[in-house]
Amino acid sequence: MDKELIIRGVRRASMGRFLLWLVPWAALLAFGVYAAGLCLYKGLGETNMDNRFAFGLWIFLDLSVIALGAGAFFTGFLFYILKKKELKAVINSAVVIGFVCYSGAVVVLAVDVGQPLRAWFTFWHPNVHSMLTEVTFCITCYLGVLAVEYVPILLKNRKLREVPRFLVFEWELHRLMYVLAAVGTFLSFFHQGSLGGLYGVLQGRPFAFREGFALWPSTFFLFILSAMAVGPSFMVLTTSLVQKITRKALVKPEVMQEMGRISGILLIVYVLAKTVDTLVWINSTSPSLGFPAHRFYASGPFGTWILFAEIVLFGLVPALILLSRDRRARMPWLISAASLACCGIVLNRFVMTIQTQAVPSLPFLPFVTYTPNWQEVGTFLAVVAYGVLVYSISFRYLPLFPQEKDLAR
Amino acid sequence: MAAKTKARYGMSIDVDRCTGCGACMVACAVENNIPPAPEGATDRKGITWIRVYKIDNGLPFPQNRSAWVPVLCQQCGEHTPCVSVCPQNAVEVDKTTGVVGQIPERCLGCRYCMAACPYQARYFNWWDPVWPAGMEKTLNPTVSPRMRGVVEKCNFCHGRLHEARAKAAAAGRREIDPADYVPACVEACPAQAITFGDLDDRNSQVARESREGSAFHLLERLHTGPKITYRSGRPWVHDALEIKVANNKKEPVRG
Amino acid sequence: MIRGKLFFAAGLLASLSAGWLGFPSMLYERVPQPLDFNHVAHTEKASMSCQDCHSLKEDGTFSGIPKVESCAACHAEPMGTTKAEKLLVERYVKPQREIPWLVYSRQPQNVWFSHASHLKLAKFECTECHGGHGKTRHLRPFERNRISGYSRDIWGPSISRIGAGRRPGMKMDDCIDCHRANHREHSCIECHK
Amino acid sequence: MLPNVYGFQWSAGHLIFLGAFFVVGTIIAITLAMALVRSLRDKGHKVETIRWKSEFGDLPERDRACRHQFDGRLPGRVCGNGFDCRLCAKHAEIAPGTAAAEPKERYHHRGHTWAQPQPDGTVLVGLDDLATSLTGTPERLDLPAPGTRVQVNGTAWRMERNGASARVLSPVDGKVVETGDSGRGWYLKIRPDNVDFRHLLRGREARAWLQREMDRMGALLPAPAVVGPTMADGGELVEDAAKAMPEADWDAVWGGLFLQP
Amino acid sequence: MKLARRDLLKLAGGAALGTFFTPAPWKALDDVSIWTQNWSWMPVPPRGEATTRFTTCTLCPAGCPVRARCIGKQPVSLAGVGGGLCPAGLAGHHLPHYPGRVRGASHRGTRCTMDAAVAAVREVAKGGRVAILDQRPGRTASLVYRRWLAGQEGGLYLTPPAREDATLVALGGGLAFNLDEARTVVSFGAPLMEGWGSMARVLESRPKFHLVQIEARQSRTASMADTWLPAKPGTEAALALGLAHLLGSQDAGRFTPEYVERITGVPAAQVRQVARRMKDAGPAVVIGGGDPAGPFNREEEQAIAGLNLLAGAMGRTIVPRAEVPVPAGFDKLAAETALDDVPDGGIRLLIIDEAASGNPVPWSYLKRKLAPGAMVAAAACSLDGYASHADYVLPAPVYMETAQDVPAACDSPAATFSMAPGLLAPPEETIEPADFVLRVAGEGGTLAELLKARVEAIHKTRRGSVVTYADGTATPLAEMASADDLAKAFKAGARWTDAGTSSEAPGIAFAAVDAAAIERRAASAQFPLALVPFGWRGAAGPVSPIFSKLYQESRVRSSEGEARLNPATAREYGILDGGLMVVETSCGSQAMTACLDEGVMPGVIEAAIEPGTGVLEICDVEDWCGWRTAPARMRRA
Repeated sequence: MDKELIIRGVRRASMGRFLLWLVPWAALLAFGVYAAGLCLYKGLGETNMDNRFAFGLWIFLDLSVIALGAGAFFTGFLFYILKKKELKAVINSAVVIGFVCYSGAVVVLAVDVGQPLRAWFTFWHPNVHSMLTEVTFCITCYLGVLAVEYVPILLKNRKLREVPRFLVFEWELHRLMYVLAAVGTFLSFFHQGSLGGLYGVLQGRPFAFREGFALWPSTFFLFILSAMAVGPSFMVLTTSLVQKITRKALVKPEVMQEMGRISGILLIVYVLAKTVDTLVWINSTSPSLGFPAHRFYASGPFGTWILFAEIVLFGLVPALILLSRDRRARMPWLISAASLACCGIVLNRFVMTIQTQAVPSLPFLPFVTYTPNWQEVGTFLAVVAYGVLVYSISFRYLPLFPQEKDLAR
Repeated sequence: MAAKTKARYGMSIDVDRCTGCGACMVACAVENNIPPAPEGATDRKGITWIRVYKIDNGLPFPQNRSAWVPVLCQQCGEHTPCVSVCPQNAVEVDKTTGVVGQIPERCLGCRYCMAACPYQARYFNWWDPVWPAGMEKTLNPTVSPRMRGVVEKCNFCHGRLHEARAKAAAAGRREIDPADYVPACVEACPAQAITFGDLDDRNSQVARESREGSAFHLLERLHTGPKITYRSGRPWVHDALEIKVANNKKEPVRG
Repeated sequence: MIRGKLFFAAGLLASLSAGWLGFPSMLYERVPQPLDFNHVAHTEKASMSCQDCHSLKEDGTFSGIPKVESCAACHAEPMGTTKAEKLLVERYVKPQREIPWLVYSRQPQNVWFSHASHLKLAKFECTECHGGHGKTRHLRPFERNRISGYSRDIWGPSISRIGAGRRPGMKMDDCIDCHRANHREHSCIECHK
Repeated sequence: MLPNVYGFQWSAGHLIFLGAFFVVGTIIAITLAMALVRSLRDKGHKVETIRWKSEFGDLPERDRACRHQFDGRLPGRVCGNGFDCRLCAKHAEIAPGTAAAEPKERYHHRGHTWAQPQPDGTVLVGLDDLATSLTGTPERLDLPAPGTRVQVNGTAWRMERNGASARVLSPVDGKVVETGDSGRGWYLKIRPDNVDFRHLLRGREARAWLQREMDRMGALLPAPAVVGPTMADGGELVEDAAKAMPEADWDAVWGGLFLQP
Repeated sequence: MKLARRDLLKLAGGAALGTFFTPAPWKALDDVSIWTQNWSWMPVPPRGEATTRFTTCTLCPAGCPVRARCIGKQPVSLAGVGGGLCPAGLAGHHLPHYPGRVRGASHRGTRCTMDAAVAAVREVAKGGRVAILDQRPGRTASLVYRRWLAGQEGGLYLTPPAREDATLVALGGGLAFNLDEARTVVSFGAPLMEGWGSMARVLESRPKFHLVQIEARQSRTASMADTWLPAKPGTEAALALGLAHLLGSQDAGRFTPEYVERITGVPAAQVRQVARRMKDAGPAVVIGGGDPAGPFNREEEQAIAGLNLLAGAMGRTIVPRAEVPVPAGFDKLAAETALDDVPDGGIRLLIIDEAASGNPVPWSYLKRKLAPGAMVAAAACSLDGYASHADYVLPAPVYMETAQDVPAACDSPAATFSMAPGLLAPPEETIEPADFVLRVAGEGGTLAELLKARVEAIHKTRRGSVVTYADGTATPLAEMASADDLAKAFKAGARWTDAGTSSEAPGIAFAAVDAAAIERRAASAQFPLALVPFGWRGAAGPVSPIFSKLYQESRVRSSEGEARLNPATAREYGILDGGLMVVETSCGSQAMTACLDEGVMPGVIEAAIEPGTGVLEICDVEDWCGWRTAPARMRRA
């Protein structure tokens, strides 16, 4: 029934099956919206956050999601600026994923703050010394950029491109896309960084505090690096996932491997930097603030194993796999390496957000734990559902994978 | 303007005198219109601008001894963790008093400052403030109640400073009479464990006490420059309130 | 093509007029004062001074609007024939009910405004903020912002806050302008409570 | 945010930070505006060119094969000029000189139309046998009114059948003088602006290409490939393949046939 | 012309563009965020003229002077005069709005008129065996009760156990502590640092004396004492006898330090040290009682009080104190009766004046004293206390609403008198407990009139001086022209202090201590697990909701249902920190949450008491007199 909306020559599930796929996600979305509504209507007392855990699940997920969404800007950067033409195969998909991640993150932030109606104060009366200001400005701008980048993909829809004006606009916009790609790279560079800075500047939290260059603590650069390293891995992951679900070849394996390679190179650099940073922190930064580093790993489930997992298991191991040609040539290896890398960055963001608050800062305070309640989880699931919906619909009606047709034959 | 209109207010708390009765907490709540806790609230979701913690020397019975430590906003002076992080300037250090002010009307409720504060002295309004029917009649008009979804904290009973200034102004003076400005917790403490005053005035009692040998700051090594000083003659109290750093070549740990 | 332009222009015009003319009148509801008070009558006929009703106490508080008993001092029984006075005596003086005046210049709950410091230290004239209110014969209706509940005087008469004199209203920005000009701007908590 | 707003300071921090913000904002705005203006400035005549450019770009690589792949002179070469060999330097050096159009000869466009110069200087445009067989008699056919201008690779006319619709690409630039239909074997009579037909295929080259095209189409059709033995070996094409197998995905077939992704 | 879709789009586009060039969106945005700053559902503090008024706190025997900052008539914050206040006092102005407040007289839960209540009580009173439990003895209201009871056959005037002046009562009454003179203070569980006597006075003289705290719990007082002797719960008296022995008493022959150590667990050396200090670093004073959690029994009180004689406290740290003058017509007063002396089932009518901060008595204990079908009438402001068991509940005015007089605290060497003028009007339906009794007695008159009379009586004496709260100026009473001036002064906030105390030691013939009884009890107190309740002054009465800061939001005070255990004990019973557990005694069981604390004596379960507490009820074990300690069992739930 929606045939004339679907690109010529690609196979798509019947409308019925497609709807069947959407329904559960839509239901999840509805549930999450209700949960979020509760928090907005009754206040954040509805959540399990408290004065010790001022930041909870939401901030952690925002950080993770934005880090994973970095695939969008980085792929754009490689494609438009460094002219890596083979990435044309995934650029559209990357943009959609980026858009989903960022818009989702922004929505959750709106629920997370106590007074969303005053959100614009940050723009009107900004404190330019705050990392959070930097984050807010950059993310909002970049979300705008992503939206603009999304437009041409939208206009490539078979029906829409029939409209001459759209066709021309898409064409003209697309010709200028490298400008947006450049801007997006600039913005992402800063907000990925300032997300790291967010915690790195907290002198009152020696667990997170890091020395750095100028106004930026080392975490600023580590976050950028890790985001760029994992972005392509996440693209590999999502692409192969879509391929699994749709049972179609969408992207040439070479492209996947190329992304894996890029991921690997950056990852190894990151691991090295992270190791150096950790050593400096343990031996100088933390003790000089009066906190022997071992104190942080003494209490609760957060032992030194976290450090190992972060640096070796989820850092070094995937990096090495991705760097060896014949390993990454095999899909299972490539994918498991990519997923390891993604886990790594998620764990890193978890340590930064949750563990930082779990370890007591005053010597007589106890170690406390926190578990999100259904309102928080629900709100998060809503974002996931929203993402799946947007992506599914885009995948059905928009040319996300130009190589699909070639591979279909 | 006259020199005396500028001050650096601070407190000195004698841990040995504190009986842990909680008068300061109640007085603070009454003075600053802090609502009673709703049903679900715990000691992690409550609002207590000043909070008395129980510490002990960790020895087994009968050697065990406990003490009580009132912790409030330390009004950091040098590096103020919460000020630099607030995205919309809702937190700032008042140049004329050194008080770290939190403006609920400007606050967005992002809670970044709470993550930044090492003293756990900032509190978020997780719920709408609700008083039992009729009790809003007893609210203090010199302090405006905070709405849900914003962060708040001790500001040395700034409402009282306002009143003191108004009183001075009515007499045509800019400098206030120190006796007119005493925070509620200081006034309420039956044990007189808390002294308050201008640290810049070297002869003031608080300045003298802050210079005593037994005086120390919480988490001194963070270099936040707190204006709250703690005093105790009991060595174990120092041990319980300070983190001893092993194997570091930095300056020796002292309170 | 031209037809399209016409429609566009029409939309533009409509929204512009709605925003500049319709919106302001919709935003404020006009509430009549409980009584039509005549300042002139009191200052001239009764030859009272402002301080008789609005005075500064030495603890720094400002009396603001007098209680009904001070009205009762003279108006225990109607002295004149005006409807307003009759109303005053019957509705408020006799039953000793306070008059629910709607104060044009009332600052919101979260603002600390000290008349003392502005009168005694800054040497303000009342008229600086209250204009010729003391010279009025009638009370204009109180205009309440339907969204924020504020008096219109806080924002100022002109919706754009442009061209209404040095300080168009009594908004924070207006306070700040003056405080800045006189180097008395130190911090938010200095005026926020 | 702005100098007149409370909280703003003339400090390096503010200026740098807000400066950067406003610059970024402006760049985004300008980019959008430029794209919009450009697209508005164009009053429709560029549409055909742009459409072809963008669609050509979206064609699968194998469909963009250079003509010289077929005669084996440039194996594996992909066309970068939207099949307009007149602009192609490579083509100029391989097949130099202008091939002046010879009357009665059929010049084949990659979009399966042919152009046949007439003595009177006009050109007949029709569908080649493969296309004819795969389209049969269209259910709907809207031909441009005489006087309409058409351009190479631009839309010549539209056809619909079995829910499949297609824009047939014009092989030549010129003005329509007369319209025909499937019955008369040709669809348009065009007075061409020029007789430079270098971008069209003819003779052996055309046959090689057509041969290849049949396999290509065959792949899009359900087996057994009903397009029988080709003209080359004196075979016959099915009269109306569309009627023969309604189950085929005609939309895709036509898309492949008329180079529309 | 007909509208095409594109036309509408154009129109909308134009409108959208235009809107940005009007103030509407921006002003609306601004106003909306202003709206979030003064939501309609935000409580608005009162506006009005700020005034300062004075009163005297009636929430505990300390009777602290209070400065109330008022808006109009409404107090909005309270502060001490020249000193601090306790949490209860600081939030006293919340009590009128106490959520659980009793509204209107009721009979077994159904509303009834005051007259009906009066009539019903009067009817029963005719039958005699009438008792009044006066939670705050020494007030003018108390005189009213005692006068009426004196006239009833078998009239009993009951006062709460665990009184702060229990030691003084045991010594014969008419006495007061004088801590200012003391250099050594030996306290048997008296909460000196947490609310005993007048906090201000105690803290003032604290630097001058060495504090020895004898208590099983590491109470706040214990942890702030110079010496803490954690005697096993229930063996305190044995320790007292041990000290007596060392101070050369005949009654305590067998109580050598070593023997005491065996019973109490306190090292003999420490006992000797304390005894030496009492001898050498005098003058010393020994204080027992005042622990809100429960009283010592008679033998224990005797033993503790007796120590004072041995330590030579009489006349130095324990001084005679004159009574505040009493108006005419109060010559015949019922004597105080201790609850233990009341035979079980001996009361037919019990009227309870639930004055604030009277220490709680387990209801089961009171019940035992009631005859079958006896009537209970409670004058209370909430149902948290005894009122929940009463047949008739009489809504009483609370602090701030009622004009009361405040007797001197037990540590005030001189007699004092001050008033708590009602800063707020009491609600219509309330009645002064004293006025209720007056109506039952049919004697006419009101408490207010009697207070006036008492002020006149004081004025007649021409003794002592009056100090105003406002500016602390002292005026000799002799200089006060009329009783009205004095009354005015009291209304405005003032305290009359009697002239200097007579220092000659009262000739007290002290009853011999029943050492055998104490030994018996101490011996039987050697049970494996002891349940030890503890509480704060006023823990029995209603408190301001703002106390959530102490109980709920900081847990600086452990709240009802929390059992504090030594980790070792907990381990023994497999109980985890924060885990659920059940405590059982021979008269009931209660579920509690465990809270491990190294400061708790092994084998001891410390449980906090609160209004309507259930803990006390299971602490009252019949075969174990007193409820400060109860043999208990516990298990994990």
